Parts: sequence; structure tokens; C-alpha cells
Amino acid sequence: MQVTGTVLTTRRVDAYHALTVVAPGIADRCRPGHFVTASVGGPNTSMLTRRAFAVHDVKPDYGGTVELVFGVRGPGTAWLADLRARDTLDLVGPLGRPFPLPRDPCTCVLVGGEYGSASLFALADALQARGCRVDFVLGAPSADRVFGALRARRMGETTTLTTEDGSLGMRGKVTDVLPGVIADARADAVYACGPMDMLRGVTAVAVEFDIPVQVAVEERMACGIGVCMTCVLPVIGDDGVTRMVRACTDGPAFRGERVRFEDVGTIPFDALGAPGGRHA
Amino acid sequence: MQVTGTVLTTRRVDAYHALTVVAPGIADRCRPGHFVTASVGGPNTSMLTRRAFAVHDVKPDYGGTVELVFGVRGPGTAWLADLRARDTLDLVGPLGRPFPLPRDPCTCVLVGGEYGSASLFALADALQARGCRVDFVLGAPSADRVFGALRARRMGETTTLTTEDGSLGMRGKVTDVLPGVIADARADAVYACGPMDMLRGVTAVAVEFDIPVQVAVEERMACGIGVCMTCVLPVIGDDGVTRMVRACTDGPAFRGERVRFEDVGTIPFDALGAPGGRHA
Amino acid sequence: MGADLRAYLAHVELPNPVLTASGCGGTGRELAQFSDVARLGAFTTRSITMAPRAGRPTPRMAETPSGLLNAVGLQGPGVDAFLQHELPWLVERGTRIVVSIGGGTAAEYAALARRLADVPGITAIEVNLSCPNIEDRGRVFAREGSAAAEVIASVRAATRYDVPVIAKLSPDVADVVAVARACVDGGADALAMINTPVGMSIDVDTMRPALAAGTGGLSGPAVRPLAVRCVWQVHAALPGVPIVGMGGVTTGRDALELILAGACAVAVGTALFNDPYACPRILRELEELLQRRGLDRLADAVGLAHRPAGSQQRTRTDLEESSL
Amino acid sequence: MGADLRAYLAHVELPNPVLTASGCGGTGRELAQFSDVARLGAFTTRSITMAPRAGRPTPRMAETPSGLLNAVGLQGPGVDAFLQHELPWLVERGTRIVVSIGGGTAAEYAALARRLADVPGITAIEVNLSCPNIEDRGRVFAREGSAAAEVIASVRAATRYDVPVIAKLSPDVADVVAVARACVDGGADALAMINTPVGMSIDVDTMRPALAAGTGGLSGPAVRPLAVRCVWQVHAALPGVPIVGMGGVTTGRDALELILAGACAVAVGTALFNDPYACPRILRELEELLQRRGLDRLADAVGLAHRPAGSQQRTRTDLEESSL
Ligand SMILES: Cc1cc2nc3c(=O)[nH]c(=O)nc-3n(C[C@H](O)[C@H](O)[C@H](O)COP(=O)(O)OP(=O)(O)OC[C@H]3O[C@@H](n4cnc5c(N)ncnc54)[C@H](O)[C@@H]3O)c2cc1C
Ligand SMILES: Cc1cc2nc3c(=O)[nH]c(=O)nc-3n(C[C@H](O)[C@H](O)[C@H](O)COP(=O)(O)OP(=O)(O)OC[C@H]3O[C@@H](n4cnc5c(N)ncnc54)[C@H](O)[C@@H]3O)c2cc1C
Ligand SMILES: Cc1cc2nc3c(=O)[nH]c(=O)nc-3n(C[C@H](O)[C@H](O)[C@H](O)COP(=O)(O)O)c2cc1C
Ligand SMILES: Cc1cc2nc3c(=O)[nH]c(=O)nc-3n(C[C@H](O)[C@H](O)[C@H](O)COP(=O)(O)O)c2cc1C
Ligand code: FES
Ligand code: FES
Repeated sequence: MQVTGTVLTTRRVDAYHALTVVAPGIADRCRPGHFVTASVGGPNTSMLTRRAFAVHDVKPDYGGTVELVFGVRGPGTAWLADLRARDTLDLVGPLGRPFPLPRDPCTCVLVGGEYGSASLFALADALQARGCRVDFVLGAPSADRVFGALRARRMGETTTLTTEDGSLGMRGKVTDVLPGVIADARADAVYACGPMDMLRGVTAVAVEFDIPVQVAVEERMACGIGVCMTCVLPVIGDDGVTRMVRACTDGPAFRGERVRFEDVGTIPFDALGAPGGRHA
Repeated sequence: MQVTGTVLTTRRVDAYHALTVVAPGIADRCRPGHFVTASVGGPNTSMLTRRAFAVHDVKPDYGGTVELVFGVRGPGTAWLADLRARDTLDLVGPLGRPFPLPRDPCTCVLVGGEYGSASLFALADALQARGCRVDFVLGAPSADRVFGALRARRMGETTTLTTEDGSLGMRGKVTDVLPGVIADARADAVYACGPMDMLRGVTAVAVEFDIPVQVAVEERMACGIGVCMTCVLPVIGDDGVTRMVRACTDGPAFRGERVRFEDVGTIPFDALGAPGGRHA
Repeated sequence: MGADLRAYLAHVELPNPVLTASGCGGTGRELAQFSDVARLGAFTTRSITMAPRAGRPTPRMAETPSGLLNAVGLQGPGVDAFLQHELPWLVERGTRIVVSIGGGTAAEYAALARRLADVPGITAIEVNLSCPNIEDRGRVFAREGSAAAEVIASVRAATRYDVPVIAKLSPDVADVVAVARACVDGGADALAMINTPVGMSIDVDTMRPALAAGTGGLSGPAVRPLAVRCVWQVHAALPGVPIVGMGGVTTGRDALELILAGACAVAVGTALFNDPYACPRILRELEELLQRRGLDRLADAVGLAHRPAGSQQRTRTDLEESSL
Repeated sequence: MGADLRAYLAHVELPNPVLTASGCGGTGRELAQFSDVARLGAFTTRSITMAPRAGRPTPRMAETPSGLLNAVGLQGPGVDAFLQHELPWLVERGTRIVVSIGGGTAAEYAALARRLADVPGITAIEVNLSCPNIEDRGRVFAREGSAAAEVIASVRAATRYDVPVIAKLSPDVADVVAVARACVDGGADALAMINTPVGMSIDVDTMRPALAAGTGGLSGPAVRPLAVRCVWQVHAALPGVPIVGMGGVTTGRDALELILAGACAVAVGTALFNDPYACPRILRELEELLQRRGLDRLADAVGLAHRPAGSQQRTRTDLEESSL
């Protein structure tokens, strides 16, 4: 649904901006892994497409608020970063398929890269509510771009941090430490959200351990609601056939081993309907 | 010159908005009849062209301020109306040919239609400083669209107001009362600023009295600085030849009898370079 | 009482003139979460192809000033899956359905039309002529009147007489009227315009084309002046031919602009991406604008901007903000 | 030390690649109040015609989303007055001058070129091919390769060998490469693109065309994707031909986009209306962007986006914001 929300608070969190927006109706229905899209630029803007953001936090205040965490990348996020309390923000959501939750209590490692960790805390809440053990692995290029370390420390059985420049936690990538964390925790499942490269690495580790892995992918989106077909990536279906599926409505959460990470940005020759390929 | 000014104050004046902007450099150089152009819409706006506004008031405060008075017509003026103190506004000016002033003291009738009167008070100041007598005639469709009546009453030897609905002053148009005002004041010259129809009528009256009339015209402008050739109107030159001249740099002030009001919006067949016409 | 908003595509009556544009409304199911697709003037499907198509690699979209570039490449499940999984859902809901078709040869278009000929519930066939003609070095059909006309004639021949065939044209031709005329001569009952002109964007950071495909189709308000011009020119030349206008319609005012230029219906594409409720909103806004202008029937507004200057239908503009 | 920003239009060297676009810089005097015209890569005049022209009636402009429609109609004083009153002022200041010419027949273009042939101080002749051909029912020259080539050949023949002739093309053709190739075969030393595609806007309040002329030329950022695409396609097909890229350049990034697509220089038009200092600003921004990318010579950036994917010239993009 669409809501013209009101910005409640804005704050900086290291390299990121956090916006809390009063958006009843959206807040109510959010489940871990959902995202929302924001219209940016105001009236008469030249920016036509909405920007997608994971929902970080949902609170019941004022009928329901959602918090978004984002880095400034281009003009749309720059505009969002300039919003002040009481400004309005047009949101559509919740969108996408949320993370599936395990039926029975088990141990889950939650891996977040950069602002990707924003969507992991609601997930951790939900998992813990089902009696799961949660361990965190958060990473980024540098300390200021690791999001949510404190909260992870509070919530997680263990929390392992990595930075590429060594400014926080271990020097390296989340995939360098992930095998150790999985082994120590005897993890049953992995959830990951972050850059595509990281998701690929995390998936490889989980496959190695032969445990299920859910990844939340990010692709350039023009609509976020499944109508434009711009956000596709090659995913293997239950029938073994690779299809170009939409990150926005078929995802963003996918089973990691089903995503053909090596082929993202291409049409694999054996995908359904690939040029010169076989037809169903 | 271009100045990124800061909005000092905003206020409503009946149907209009008034913005005072700190714009040193522009303020210094403004003479009565000059205009400025404002960039509207902010970053990433879809509105490319500047909007033109007469300079109402110039003050020396803060290194120099200019005041603009405007009605909301479309998205650009709507954006301007939403500005608040401390916002920035990108101005270019002063632009155009200001009103020429008489060499010797004389009696001048200043005629303003709607917000057109905004530019008359600086003119009245300059005329009075040269020892001229000033009489005002201000008109509009309704009382809330007559601008500056109080100030005119303070400054003018006489002030006559007209509204088409009779809600203020005489019911009718400025041209209904102008002959009487000219006769009573034994005016030597007329200055007028307002809608084209009014300028045409005022010019006709002045021609009848055989006294000079200066009109400040308004045409759709894309640049305001004389480079785009979109703002032209047919004006008769000293050599008797009609040319399509630019309102922005050849005007906005013209001798009224030189403007071919009936032909505005056309290319008169006898204009220099008219299709099928004679060539110079 | 509201205005009479009925729109006519040849002999087919639509209850209102606001359609979705091909390729911009998904399968209909996605939009239905936001508003009722049966309330649309009609739902236009993405361009259906014979075989399933995986489309183009990503990135498939790039934003440009007031525009959007896309290179989806007609991704879709193919006509069989469309008929099995997508069309029935729309039919069940009572949606008026314009089926858009795309092919690489006139024969392929004709084969698609034959596949659709016996299918109940299809309101009209829209022929997407912006596909590369594989028999003419990939030259797009819409770029050449005779190729376009051949496709239209073959589709017209294969389609039931009571289902209108709509030819969808591109603006990036030297003479859109010539192509329009060729299509009408070839049997088109109506025209749709504009499809996206070919554009491109380069990412100055990676110093590479922003789209994996290099070029893409430009849509959104940036192209509206091209759409208005095409509709105007074609309506002036072929006043009797119904036109579905599209290109950058985001508000009722935009829709009215195309209608005044000569469109009898409008389609909404890119605007749906920003506002999934765009179609009902635009319809509401359009109705109000017509009423404020004293136009009780949509049909009276079609092409109204063509009337000779100073003619008397300039009614009721006084109700708008006075223009100085 | 700054980057080497020299640009080459055939054998003519310009100290930098930022020009004004024809019809957007007045006579030069107006811009000179804001910045030194001699510092421009070159100043392009409005299109000069044989006889004085009063142009089109007003309104001549309408704003569209990220675009501007204009219908000035080549208002100007004619070539004699141009040579007497406008050119000398530019020459005196040491401005590099591209003289744009417009005509109704190939013979008229040739006559203009002859009038200019003995005039000192002209850097290049730009041939505005977007004029109606009065011998072909007003069909615009740029729409038809052979008509365009005929004009170019006649101008080339009448112009001194050391003055390059630049053919200025429109995007609203089915195949811009074909027109470009015809012009080069006709003797064009360089190409300029894009001129404004034809667009239209209707005022929904008056229910009339917003421009007195009905249609107008669309410029500004809205058309940049069309400009980038045209430059890209033509540079790919004719890599040796210098291209002056234009269409919606408002920042150094926009200029770089056209350069990466294959332009060796860029022209700035509509942006001057909003920012009279646009040319020096864009040059400054462009220089900084080149340096940040480790490109010491402008020439190294020309067409760089065409290099095969994954090739090694992808240097120094690491200095930009990391892309996730
Ligand atoms: C499901 C999902 C969740 C996301 N969650 C977050 C988050 O929590 N925090 C955060 O900082 N960012 C998040 N992103 C990325 C965020 O959408 C982009 O950073 C943002 O769209 C960039 O907009 P811009 O105008 O600043 O940049 P530009 O690059 O100028 O954007 C231009 C266009 O490209 C699209 N685009 C560019 N990058 C991306 C991208 N990575 N993903 C999708 N569209 C893109 C934009 O929507 C826009 O249409 C998420 C993306 C997706 C798909
Ligand atoms: C020399 C001069 C002085 C002016 N002084 C004043 C003033 O003091 N107060 C005031 O309220 N208005 C004044 N105007 C008119 C003012 O410029 C327009 O009202 C304003 O540009 C409308 O912008 P918009 O976006 O609201 O409307 P829109 O109609 O949406 O504007 C669209 C485009 O048309 C142009 N345009 C539209 N109307 C006019 C117009 N009347 N004149 C010039 N360009 C126009 C705009 O610049 C813009 O490019 C003046 C105009 C000129 C030429
Ligand atoms: C993402 C996307 C996909 C499209 N797919 C198709 C298509 O399959 N067939 C077609 O005829 N037009 C297609 N179009 C063009 C639209 O139907 C429409 O003609 C064009 O976008 C202009 O309208 P708009 O500005 O409202 O989007 C597509 C446009 C977009 C943006
Ligand atoms: C007001 C105006 C007048 C123009 N006059 C001419 C002209 O006389 N000759 C010409 O070749 N192009 C003319 N053009 C086109 C520009 O030179 C340029 O090709 C086009 O505007 C695209 O660039 P831009 O988006 O930077 O404006 C004109 C454009 C505008 C906006
Ligand atoms: S973003 Fe449009 S389908 Fe996914
Ligand atoms: S507004 Fe551009 S020349 Fe006057």
C-alpha cells in the first residue's frame, strides 16, 4: 500500500542516515526482509523512480513507524538525507517476499554486509521469538560502514565483526570468519543480506557446510512492485530450470544455492527463453 | 550577475507573496524598472528556465536586499511561495533596460496593473528625488490583487484605485480614470507596468494627450539575458522600421507608442524579415 | 453527475479512456493489489511473443532527467504460457484486455494473431511494431511504412473481424504520419503512440553504458512533447482514426493534453512505477478537468486543440486561474 | 598541472572542448557580460540566413519536464548585417567562431558559404540541416541523407579548404548513421548532434498549442539520452569523424557522458538560459572529472565507453564512491 508518511526523526549513524517515518498500515504489515520504496525529489522533480530500502525497525508508536537506514549514493539518497522532522515522505510497502522462518528452534548465523545488516535485527527478533539461537557476522570495508554492531552484540549469542581495512574487528571479509562461526555455533542455517559478492561468498560457505542459506539480493529496480521486469536475476526453480526472476516480488529473499551468482548480469544460455536456447 | 541569495523574510500581501532576498551586488546595481530572474525547483528539478520578476524594493541591509512580489501562477511561482527564511535563492540580475528618467522636474502619472505596481515605487522615489510630482493609478480585477495602495497613497500627490468588481476604489479599469488623472495633474509623462492589454490602453490615452509614455512589457522568457530570442514583440525603431525586439534586453521598458500592441503575438507583415516581406 | 467518459477504439466501447501501457502493468495481478484492473479502460499486456524469452541482461534500467531508459527485451513466458496462466486470470475478473504482440517476422506476428483468434475475452490486439525485423538486418518494423503495413495486414487477416487491431508506432522516424498512414492502409483499426524512442545513458563512474544492452527505450515525462507532437500530426492527417496516446502521462492534465491533441484514449506506463494507483487517479483528475471546462463528453475534447484559432469552443476557460 | 583539454575538429585545434550551441548564445555580446567568450572552445553563432528573418510569432517557448520547446524560427538580421555588426565584434576579441548557416535550398546554403569564404576569423562552418527544404515540400534536409549530402557538398565546395564544414544532424530520423554517413561522403569534416527533435505542448487551460507555431524543437536534459545514443551510434560506425556532441549538457558529468560516447567536443545550449556561466563551469567540472579518472588528455576519453567490456582502461574508477 501507499502511505504519505511523516518523518519523525532523522539521525546519522556513522556513514549512514536513519529516517524514522510514521507510516501506519505499512508498519503493521512488515515482516523481516520486507522492503519499502520511497518517492524522492519532491514536486516537479526530474527523478521518476522510487528508491528501495530495507525496513530496519518497526515500532508501534504513532500508529506505526518504520526506520530506514541508507548511505548516500546518488541524488535520490542525497535528497532523503536532507529530509527533516515533519517533512512528508511517500512510501509504498511492505514489498517483496520476506525471509522464511524455520519451523523449529535451531541455530542461525545472520550475516550482514554494510547497510545490509539493517534488515537482520527484525529477523533476529523473530527467530529468537521462535526459540532460535542467533549469531551475527557483520562486515564492511571500514568501521564507519559496519551497521548495527552494538545491537548485534546485545542480541547475538556471538557477534563477529570484520573490516577490510582492519579498523574494526578482524581484518578481512565476512566470508573469512564465517566458517569458524558456523562451526563454533553448530549452525543449522544462514541468513545473509549485503552486496552481491558477499552473498555469493556466504552461499558458497553454507553450501560447503551443507546447511540452508537465505540471501536477500539487491538489483536495480524501477518499480519494486513486480510490473517492470528490470530487476531480474537468474534463479534455478524447483524444476531445475533457470528463470530470470524478479528480485522485487519473487525475492528479495532467495535460497542462496538457487541464485546463479556467477551469472548475475547475464542471461545464462540455459535460462528459460535465452536467446538461441531451448524453449519450454 | 549571478548571486546565491538568502531569503531574509517572506510575507503574504493580499493575493501576493513577497520575498526579501539578501543579494548584494544585484541590489547595488538595481535601477527602477530592472528585473531579476530566479532559478526555481531546487536540485534535480524538472524546471529548467528561470522565472522573471520585477524588483520591488531595494534596501541596503545586509549588504543589499531585493524584494520580489509575485502571484502564484504555475509550478515555479508555487515553489517560490513555499520558500522560508534562510533558504537560498539563485538570482541573476539586474536585467533589462530600466525606465528612463526625465531630465527636468515634471509631473508623472504612474499606472500599475495587479503586481505591475511593484516596480513603480522605486521609480516614484527616483522621480521625486529629481523633483517630479508623482500621481498613482493602480488597478486590478479585485481589491486583493491591487498591490501597494497604501504606499501609493503615502507617496503620490494623488492616488486613484480601480477594480473591475468594484471591491476597491472605482469600478472599472485604470484606463477609465486615467484621462481624468492626467488632466487634473496636467501630467507631462506616463509610466505604466501591468498586463499587455492595460499597457495598450494606457498608451492610447497618453497618445491622445500627446504626452510620452513608458511601458514595461511582459513576455514569456526562457533566458532573460538576451540570448534565446523567445521574448520578442514588434516595436517600431527610430528609423520607422518594425523589428521583433527582445523584451528582456531591448526592454522591458519601451516608449508605449513604439510598441505595436495590436500585433503582439504575430509577425506583422511589414516587420523586418517578415515572411514574404521586404528585406532590409 | 459525472462526465461521459466512454472512449471508442473503432467500434469497441471502453467505459473510460485510461489504459495501462504495454509492458508496464505486469500480468495484471501485481497491479491488482493496489486497484481493480477491471476498472481500467483496458489492461494492455506486455508484448507477447511466440516462444518464451529471457530478455536482456541487467542492468535493464537507468534513470534520466524526467525519463527512464529500459532494456527489458520483451521478457515473457511465450504465448502458450500466457494463454494458460495469465490471460484467464484477467478474463475471470472481467478486465477489458488489449493483448500486445511482438515478433521478428510478419509471419510470426500472423501466427501469434492466429493463436489468439479463437480465445474469448480479448478486447483488441495491439501490434508492437518496435521489434527488430530479422529478415531486414534487424531494422525495426515501425521505422519503415511498408514493413509495418505488411505486419498489420497479416495480423488483421488472422484476427476476428470484431477485434480491432491497433498499430503501435515509434516516434524516432522521419515521418510518423507516413508510417501511420501505411498501417491504416494495411488494415489497422486504430493507432497507439508513442513507443519509446531509442536512447542511451553512460555511467560516468564506470565509464560504460548504464544499461547492459547499451541502448534502451526512453519513456516518462521527458518524451511527452514527442508523444503530443506525434498524436497531433497523425490526428491532423487521419482525423477519423482512433489514437491511443501515451508517453509520459502522469496526471490528468497530461492525459488531457494528449486528448486535446487527438487521442481518444491514453495509456499510462512509467507513471505506474512511481504510483501504482496512477490509473484511477489520472481518470479522476481527467474527469474533473473536463467538467471544469464544461466538457460533458470526453469525445468532445478529442482533438479540440486543432480547432481554428479564435473559434468558439474556447468555453469555460475562465474557470481556471485568470491568465494575466 | 591541468589535463590537456585540447579538442580537434578535423585539423583545427581548439584549446578546450566546450562550445556554445547555435542559437543559444545570442550574438556573443550578451554572454560576454558574464564571461569571456574568447575562453570558449568556440562560440557558435545562431544559424545565419541569407535575408533577415523575423522568425515565428510568440509564444515561442514552453517548458516541458526537464525540457524546453522553442520555435524561434531562425530570427536574425541576415548574413550582411551579421558580417557587418556581429562577426567583427567576435573576431576583435579573439573568439574562435563557428558560423552556423541555414537555408531553404542547397543553392542558398552554397551562396551563404560563398559569402563567408573570404571572411577572415571563421574557425568552422556548421551547417544547420534542420531547415525545411522548400524544393521538397518543406521536408527537413536532415531527414533525408541525399538531400543533406547535397547541401554539405555544395557548402564544402564553396568553403576554403582549411575551414572545416560541420554537418548538424537531427535525432528524429529512422537511421541517424545513414544520414551521418551521407554527410561525410558529401564532404563533411565533422558532425554536430543533436539538433532539437520536433515536439509539442498543449496548454490545457487555453486548450491550444502552447507555442504559436504549434510544434517546436525540444532541448535540454530531457533529450540527452537521445543525444548520447546518436553520438554513440555514429561514433561506432564512423570512428574517425570528429563529433560535436550536444543535447542537455548542464554539468561536467553530462559533457563527459557525451565524450565517452564519442564526442570530441560538446556544445551547451539550453543550460545557458539557466546559468549564463555554464560554459566555464562545465569546463572546470569536466577537467576535474578527467583528472579524477587519471585521464590526462581529453583525447583519451573520447569514445572510451566503446572499449570492449572488461578491457583494461577501466582505470581509477576506484577513486569514486565505491559502488556496492
Ligand atoms: C530490496 C532493496 C533494498 C535496499 N535496501 C537499502 C538499504 O536498506 N539501505 C541503502 O542504503 N540502500 C538500500 N538499497 C539500495 C538503494 O535502493 C539505492 O542505494 C538507491 O536506490 C540509490 O538511489 P540514488 O538516487 O541515491 O542513486 P542512483 O544511482 O542515482 O539511482 C539511480 C536509479 O538507480 C536505482 N538504483 C541504483 N542503485 C540501486 C540499487 N543498489 N538497488 C536498487 N536500485 C538502485 C535507483 O532506484 C534509481 O532508480 C536497497 C535496494 C534494494 C533493491
Ligand atoms: C520582466 C518581467 C517581470 C515580471 N515581474 C513579475 C512580478 O513582479 N511579479 C509576478 O508575479 N510576475 C512577474 N512576471 C511574470 C512571472 O515571470 C511569471 O508569473 C512566472 O514566470 C510564472 O512562472 P510559473 O512557473 O509559476 O508559471 P508557468 O506558466 O508554469 O511557467 C512556465 C514557463 O513560462 C514562463 N512564463 C510564464 N508566464 C510568464 C510571464 N508572464 N512572463 C514571463 N515568463 C513567463 C516561465 O518563465 C516558465 O519558463 C514578470 C515577467 C517578466 C517577463
Ligand atoms: C519497462 C518498460 C517495458 C515496456 N515494454 C513494452 C512492451 O513490451 N511492448 C510495448 O509495445 N511497449 C512497451 N513499453 C513502452 C510503453 O508501453 C509505452 O509505450 C512507453 O513507455 C511510453 O509511455 P510512458 O512514458 O507512460 O511509459 C515498455 C515501457 C517500459 C518503461
Ligand atoms: C532557443 C533555441 C534556439 C536554437 N537555435 C538554433 C539555431 O539557430 N541553429 C541550430 O542549428 N540549432 C539551434 N538550436 C539547437 C541547439 O543548438 C542545440 O542543438 C539543442 O538545443 C540541443 O542542445 P541543448 O539541449 O544544450 O540546448 C536552438 C536551440 C534553442 C533552445
Ligand atoms: S523492480 Fe519492477 S519488476 Fe522488480
Ligand atoms: S528571454 Fe531570452 S532573449 Fe529575451
